[in-house]
Amino acid sequence: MGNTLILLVGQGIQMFLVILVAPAVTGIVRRVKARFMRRRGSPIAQPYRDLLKLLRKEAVVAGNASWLFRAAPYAILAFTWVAAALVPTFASGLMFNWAADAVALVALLGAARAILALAGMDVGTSFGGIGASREMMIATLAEPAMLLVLLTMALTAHTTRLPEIADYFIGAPITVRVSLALALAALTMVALAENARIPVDNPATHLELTMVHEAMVLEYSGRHLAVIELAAQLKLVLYISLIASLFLPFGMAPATAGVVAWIAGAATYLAKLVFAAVLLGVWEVSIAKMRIFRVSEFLGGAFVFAFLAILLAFLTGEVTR
Amino acid sequence: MNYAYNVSHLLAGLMLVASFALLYQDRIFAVLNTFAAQAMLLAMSVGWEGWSQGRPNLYITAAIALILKGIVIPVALHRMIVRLGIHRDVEQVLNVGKTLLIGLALTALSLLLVLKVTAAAQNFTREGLALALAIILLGLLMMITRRNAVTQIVGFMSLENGLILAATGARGMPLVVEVSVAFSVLIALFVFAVFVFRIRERFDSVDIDALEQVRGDRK
Amino acid sequence: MSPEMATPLLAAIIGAIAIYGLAALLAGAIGGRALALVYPTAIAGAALAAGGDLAALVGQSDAMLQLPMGLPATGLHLRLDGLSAFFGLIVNVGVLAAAIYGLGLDREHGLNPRVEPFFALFAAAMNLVLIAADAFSFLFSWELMSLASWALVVARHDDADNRHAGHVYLVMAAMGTTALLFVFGGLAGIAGNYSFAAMREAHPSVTVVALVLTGTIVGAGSKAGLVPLHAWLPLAHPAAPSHVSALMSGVMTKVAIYGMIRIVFDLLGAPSWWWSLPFLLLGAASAVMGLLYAVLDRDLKRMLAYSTVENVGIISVGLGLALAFKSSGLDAAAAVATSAALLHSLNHSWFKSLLFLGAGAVLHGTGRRDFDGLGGLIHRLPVTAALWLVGVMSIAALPPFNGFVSEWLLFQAVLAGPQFPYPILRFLSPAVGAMLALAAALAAACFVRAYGTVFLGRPRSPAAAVAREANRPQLAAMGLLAVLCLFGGLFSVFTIALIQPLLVQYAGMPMASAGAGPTFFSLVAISAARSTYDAPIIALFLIVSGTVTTMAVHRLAARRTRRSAAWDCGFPDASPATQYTASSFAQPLRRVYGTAMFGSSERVDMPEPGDLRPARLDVRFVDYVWQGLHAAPAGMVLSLSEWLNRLQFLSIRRYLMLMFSALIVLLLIAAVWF
Amino acid sequence: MIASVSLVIGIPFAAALVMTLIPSYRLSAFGNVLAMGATFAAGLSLLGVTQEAGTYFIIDDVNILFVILNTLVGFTTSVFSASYIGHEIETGRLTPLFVRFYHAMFLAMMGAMNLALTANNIGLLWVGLELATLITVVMVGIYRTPAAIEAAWKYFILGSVGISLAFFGTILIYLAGQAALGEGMPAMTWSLLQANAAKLDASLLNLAFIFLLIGYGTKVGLAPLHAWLPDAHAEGPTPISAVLSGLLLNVALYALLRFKMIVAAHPAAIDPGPVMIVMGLISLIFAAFMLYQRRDIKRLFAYSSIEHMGLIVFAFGMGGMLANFAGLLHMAIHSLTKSAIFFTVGHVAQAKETQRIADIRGLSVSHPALAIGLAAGVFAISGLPPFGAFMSEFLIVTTTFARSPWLALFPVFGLLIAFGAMLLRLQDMLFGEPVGPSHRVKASSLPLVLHLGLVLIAGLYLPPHLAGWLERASELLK
Repeated sequence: MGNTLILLVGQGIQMFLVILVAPAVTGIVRRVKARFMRRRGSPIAQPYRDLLKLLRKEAVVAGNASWLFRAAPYAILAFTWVAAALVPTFASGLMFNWAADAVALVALLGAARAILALAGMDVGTSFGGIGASREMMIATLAEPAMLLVLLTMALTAHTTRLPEIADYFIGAPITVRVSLALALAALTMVALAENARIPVDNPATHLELTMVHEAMVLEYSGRHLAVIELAAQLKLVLYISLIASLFLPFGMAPATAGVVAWIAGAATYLAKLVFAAVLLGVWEVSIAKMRIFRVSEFLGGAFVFAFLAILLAFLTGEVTR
Repeated sequence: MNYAYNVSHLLAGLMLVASFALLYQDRIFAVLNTFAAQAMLLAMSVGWEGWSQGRPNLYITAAIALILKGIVIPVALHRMIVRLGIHRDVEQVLNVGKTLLIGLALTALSLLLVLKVTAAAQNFTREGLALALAIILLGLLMMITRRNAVTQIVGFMSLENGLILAATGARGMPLVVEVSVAFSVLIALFVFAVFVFRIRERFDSVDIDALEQVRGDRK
Repeated sequence: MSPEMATPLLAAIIGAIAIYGLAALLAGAIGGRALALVYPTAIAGAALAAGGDLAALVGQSDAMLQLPMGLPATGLHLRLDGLSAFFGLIVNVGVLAAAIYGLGLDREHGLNPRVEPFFALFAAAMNLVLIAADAFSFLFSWELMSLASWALVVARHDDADNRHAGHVYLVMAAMGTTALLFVFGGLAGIAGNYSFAAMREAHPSVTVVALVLTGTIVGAGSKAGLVPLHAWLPLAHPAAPSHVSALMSGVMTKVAIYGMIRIVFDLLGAPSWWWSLPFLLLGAASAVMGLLYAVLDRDLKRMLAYSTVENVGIISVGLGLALAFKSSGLDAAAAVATSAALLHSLNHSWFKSLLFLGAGAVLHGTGRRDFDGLGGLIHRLPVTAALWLVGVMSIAALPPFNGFVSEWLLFQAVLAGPQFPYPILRFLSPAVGAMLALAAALAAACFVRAYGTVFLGRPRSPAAAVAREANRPQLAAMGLLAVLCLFGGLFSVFTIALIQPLLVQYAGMPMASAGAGPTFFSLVAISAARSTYDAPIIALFLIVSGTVTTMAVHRLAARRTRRSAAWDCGFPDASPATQYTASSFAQPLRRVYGTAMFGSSERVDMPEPGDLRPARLDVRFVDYVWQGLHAAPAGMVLSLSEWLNRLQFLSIRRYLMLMFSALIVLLLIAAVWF
Repeated sequence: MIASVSLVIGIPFAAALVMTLIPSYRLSAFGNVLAMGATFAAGLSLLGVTQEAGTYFIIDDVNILFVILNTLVGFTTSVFSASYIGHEIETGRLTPLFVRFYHAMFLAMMGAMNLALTANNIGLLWVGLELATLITVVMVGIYRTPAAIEAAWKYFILGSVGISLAFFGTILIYLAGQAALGEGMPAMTWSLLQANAAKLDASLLNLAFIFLLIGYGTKVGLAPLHAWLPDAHAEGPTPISAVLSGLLLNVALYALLRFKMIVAAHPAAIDPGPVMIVMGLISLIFAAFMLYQRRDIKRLFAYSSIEHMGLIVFAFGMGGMLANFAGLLHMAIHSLTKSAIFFTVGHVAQAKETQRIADIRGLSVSHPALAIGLAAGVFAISGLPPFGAFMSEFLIVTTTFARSPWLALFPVFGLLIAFGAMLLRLQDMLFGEPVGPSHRVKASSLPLVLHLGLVLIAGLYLPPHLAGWLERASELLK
């Protein structure tokens, strides 16, 4: 019973941790990018301020928007948040980590994306449609790639449960496996695409011909936009956590290890987040955005990597029990 | 006994020759004459069989052959040709040479077949059956290599001659007379139909348009 | 396990069939007002049969009955075992929903003597297929099912497209039936043991097994809609009235799946690994191809039919994996794969029926089913829109709805693939997994597109702008299915519990039972340490986080909301024509996938400046399957028949020549041979 | 036995004579129905007689089936014909004088067929069959339109050649029998020939079978000997089409089967099976393709008869219990169904004043009952449940597949091609907007309902009595 309580508390902490740090991560990325462009950039806390500002503004809703348009932000945030809460972050094996495994994680993100795309189409503008259409096209390549990557990891660890996969890799001898390297490459590419980062999308522009994510949320304002922005930031955290827990699982505390271990785990986790955010910033300033129809080639590459990874995992037999 | 066989062979052989002659003719009246000759040969053959097998009722068949096919029908057809103005030439699909060659091949085939199959035949000689079969096949050949109705009737009758020859040659076969009568009725119907319905060249007319109207399922 | 003789449950099913049959007979014979009795009677029959099936599943009853009918030497064998009962449940729940919907149709559009009698007949035939336990009665009812549904497909006969659909459908159905004739011919052997019981005892040779498998794939596969035998499905399913489309797509394809399972898992004996190959390959191909067709299609109902092809592909992959695992001795994995196939059959029957009924509501409300004439219906048909959303979430395999459960199970099964002793299977299973993943993502795209164009945005036609909401029975039917979708998504442990006896019988062992995981409702694949999925917890999480956010935002934020014109980057256009259409939505997908799969090409006709003619963009597709397997053979048959038809117009002389030639040929043969 | 047999043969012939004397068509039509009813009763009475083989006549399990079927369909056709011909007189297509001969000939034809079916003497068999053929020739030409005369003429010529070849085959059989059984009647008695088949000369039997196959095969309508059949069906009065397809083809097939039994009983003679299989398949597949180009509704169903005769011959060619059973069953079902179809077609043609398929549209709108009848007929003949042909086709295909899988592909191919064509034409006629004239149907639909009802019952339930009887017959045919 005591354990259950601890796990429950840990789960609660994680839920609020991820949502609290999410704007900061985005802030760091922006800051890093600005510095590299020799601008001062906004403070790291700027995303929090933006959110609060949006929350305080009135929401303008297009005339023919339906209930779906207004409910969507909350649903998107809910799906993303639940997904983020289930990825191991500072500790593995928390209360509800088992509720959704790798496959379910992909599906939860898929649900959030589908609702976002629907919301984009609700008002009936051409831009909303552009965004939804491109988002779904990207997803048709990114989602299978991600699923295959997760399945590769699951095969290696003999389980699809993310905490157990993380535990496995913590305990496993550090080696470089071709299949895992391919998986990492594929997952990174997917993460870039899913979070609307360069080279697939540019979160900083509203250039009609290229935008994807921004086109979908074009009609949102006020508190709705705030929630959506938060969801997007949360998603970035989620992906970073996922990559970290799969490929850099060190430092993660076992769920029942106690408060000290938790704090240590949390510190490691935050460090990983900062590292990833910086890396992302660097990456984004050093590369140009692609044309939208090159994206399919980019993600096709991710898919191929992921497929090769799982194929190797299947064929080498190293995973056979 | 040998003597009886030899006579029937001779007659059957002559009938076969007549069949070839039918194929050879290119004038319609000559065809009729040749056919009449074949029918008379048949009558003689049937009569001979009736005598040698001791079956007097075969004489009826012989008489039918002689009177109906030897005289009445050739004459009727002759008059019909004159009356209806049918072409006096025999319209041929294949030329005579080729027809005769095919006829020879058919004869060879029937000889080969019958000689092969009736090794155990006692009463009716194998040659007789072979000749009858050859006459039948030649009759059919005539039907398909000649265009107009009259020559086709003649072809059919020649075929039927072969049948009667075979039937009467089969020793003691019941119903032969009845069948020969039935065939005669059939032939009469043939002639009657041609006459009444003016089916001149409906077998294979040169006049395509006339046919287009009636031949089914074009519409 | 030998079956008992007739039990009340079997009697209930037979009674329900009798009710359906009687309704069909009365409606057909009397017509007029008697037609109004069909749907109420069918509801009663469906409730009775569904109850009987459920009771048989729960009570694990196995009953049989033999009647001196049908094939004289064999007799009529009827048997209600677990498999029949499970699929019976699928059928009768589908019929129930469709009949409730039909009540609404009657109320709205009046009675239709071309629909009602055949509806009941269709229901009777499907039930009969499931309880038939000899080859003759199986195929008899199978073909009757085709015939009844054909009548429904051509119910709106004044449309030439429907007639064409009916023709293609019934000819394909006949082809399928003959393939099944081969199957049963092979199984029955020379002695002609046509009862299933006798077939189970027989041990056919490898050649016969291969032929039987081929026949099953062609026969049942074409009925189910496996690529490349699917071509009739997108023609026929949309042509029927919508509640019948729901039955055909949601339910009849499951009867075909039942046929596959019955023949391959039950009658054919212990599997060899290579049996799985056709199921895996064709299943994966169907999953991807079906969706690519669907995502590019411009007709709502046809899109749904194509998506059925995909789902049948998924089920087939499940069956293939089950065969592969079973033959490799991996019973636990086989149980997961089998349950994936069975549950997906169940789930698909629910959400596809829901979607088709919703499409029917759209069609009746607007008179249109082309994407280019719809839009904004969420305002005019709010309830339908909400229910359809449930269907969309389910079919796109999004948690916590039911489509995801079976998808999840299937991926778990794929993950057991490395244990295969056969290299080909080890290679195939990740490939199949990749195809499934691609299909899942495409499904989401496809249904976002559909929902977005039909229900969201602004109306694209006047008819859509004044559409009417469906009436109460229709909404009730959709509501029932939507509730089932949610139920199946949240409480899959119960549906799993239902099929446990089937898993024991066909996979060799059951799934982990309810309570084996962290909570009672946790779904466990193979072992709790390996994979778990807990839909109720996730749903709870979603509700909690959604509520917390909403409350927080509403507490903290400004609550003012203003309605205004759309922003659209500052260029809002009043014309609904400027919206993204279904075709434009599909354009990126078409560019990515279409060129390879359909040889799609674009032709732009851009007038010179000053030229007043409008610019045009033409997109062309080539349906290779249709070209290769339908258009080309049909063309060959026609040209051959035209060529042979000259024989009708020969002269008598030439006919005699034919006869003569036949004689001479036979004589020559005799001369040479004997 | 003799009493029943002579009734079966005698009643129609006697009635035929009476008919020539009755001027009123109503009365003669009634008399026709009455006589055919009596014949049917006499046919049924054969069930009670002891099965035996006399000098001239024979009754065994095989031909009882044929006789009862023959008299039944003859009876129902006479009922149909009564109302149909009435309509033809009203529209002036037939004159009362011709009708008088029509009824007489109808009865005579039935008598001739019964004669062929009950004959134990192969000469008598030949006589009966040929007599029936010649009578139908005249009946085909009864409308005296150029097309009808053309059809009758074609039928006449091809039929006559067929007659001749069959007779030559009969002579050969006699020759074979004569060597073993002595001269005269015994050598022409089927039961004796069959019992002593092993003593006959094998090669002579082979040769005879070839001629009989071509000769009687012409009557069965096997391709490429079929040419007379479509036109004869299309141009004659519809009751005659029904009888041609439903009965005459069967009788010819029956003759073929009798000879097949003799040949098959000789171990050294050729196996008639493969020859029949090939001929059957050629007919089946050829007719299937021909269906696509048909524009005349009666010709369409005539080709379908060729197709089904091909299938039946194929089944008997396969041989064995199951295939023979299926062949017999299919033959009976085909008779009932095809005559029912021709009844419907007669109604349709009278309702729409045309036989052109292109002019028959939207029947399901204008004449729902006819549409149902036509659809039921087409589905029944295509072997769809719940009709009886499904059972026979089920058995044929499954047993063929079980014995030689690759061979089974051919009949199935033919059947599918044919089904595609039939369905296409059916849909054309049933659906769409009705065009052209549209009269009410006056002819009696009772025969149609009766036939389809029987076919339906056969599909669901074959009484054990009937099944046992079919089994014994197929045992005999083995």
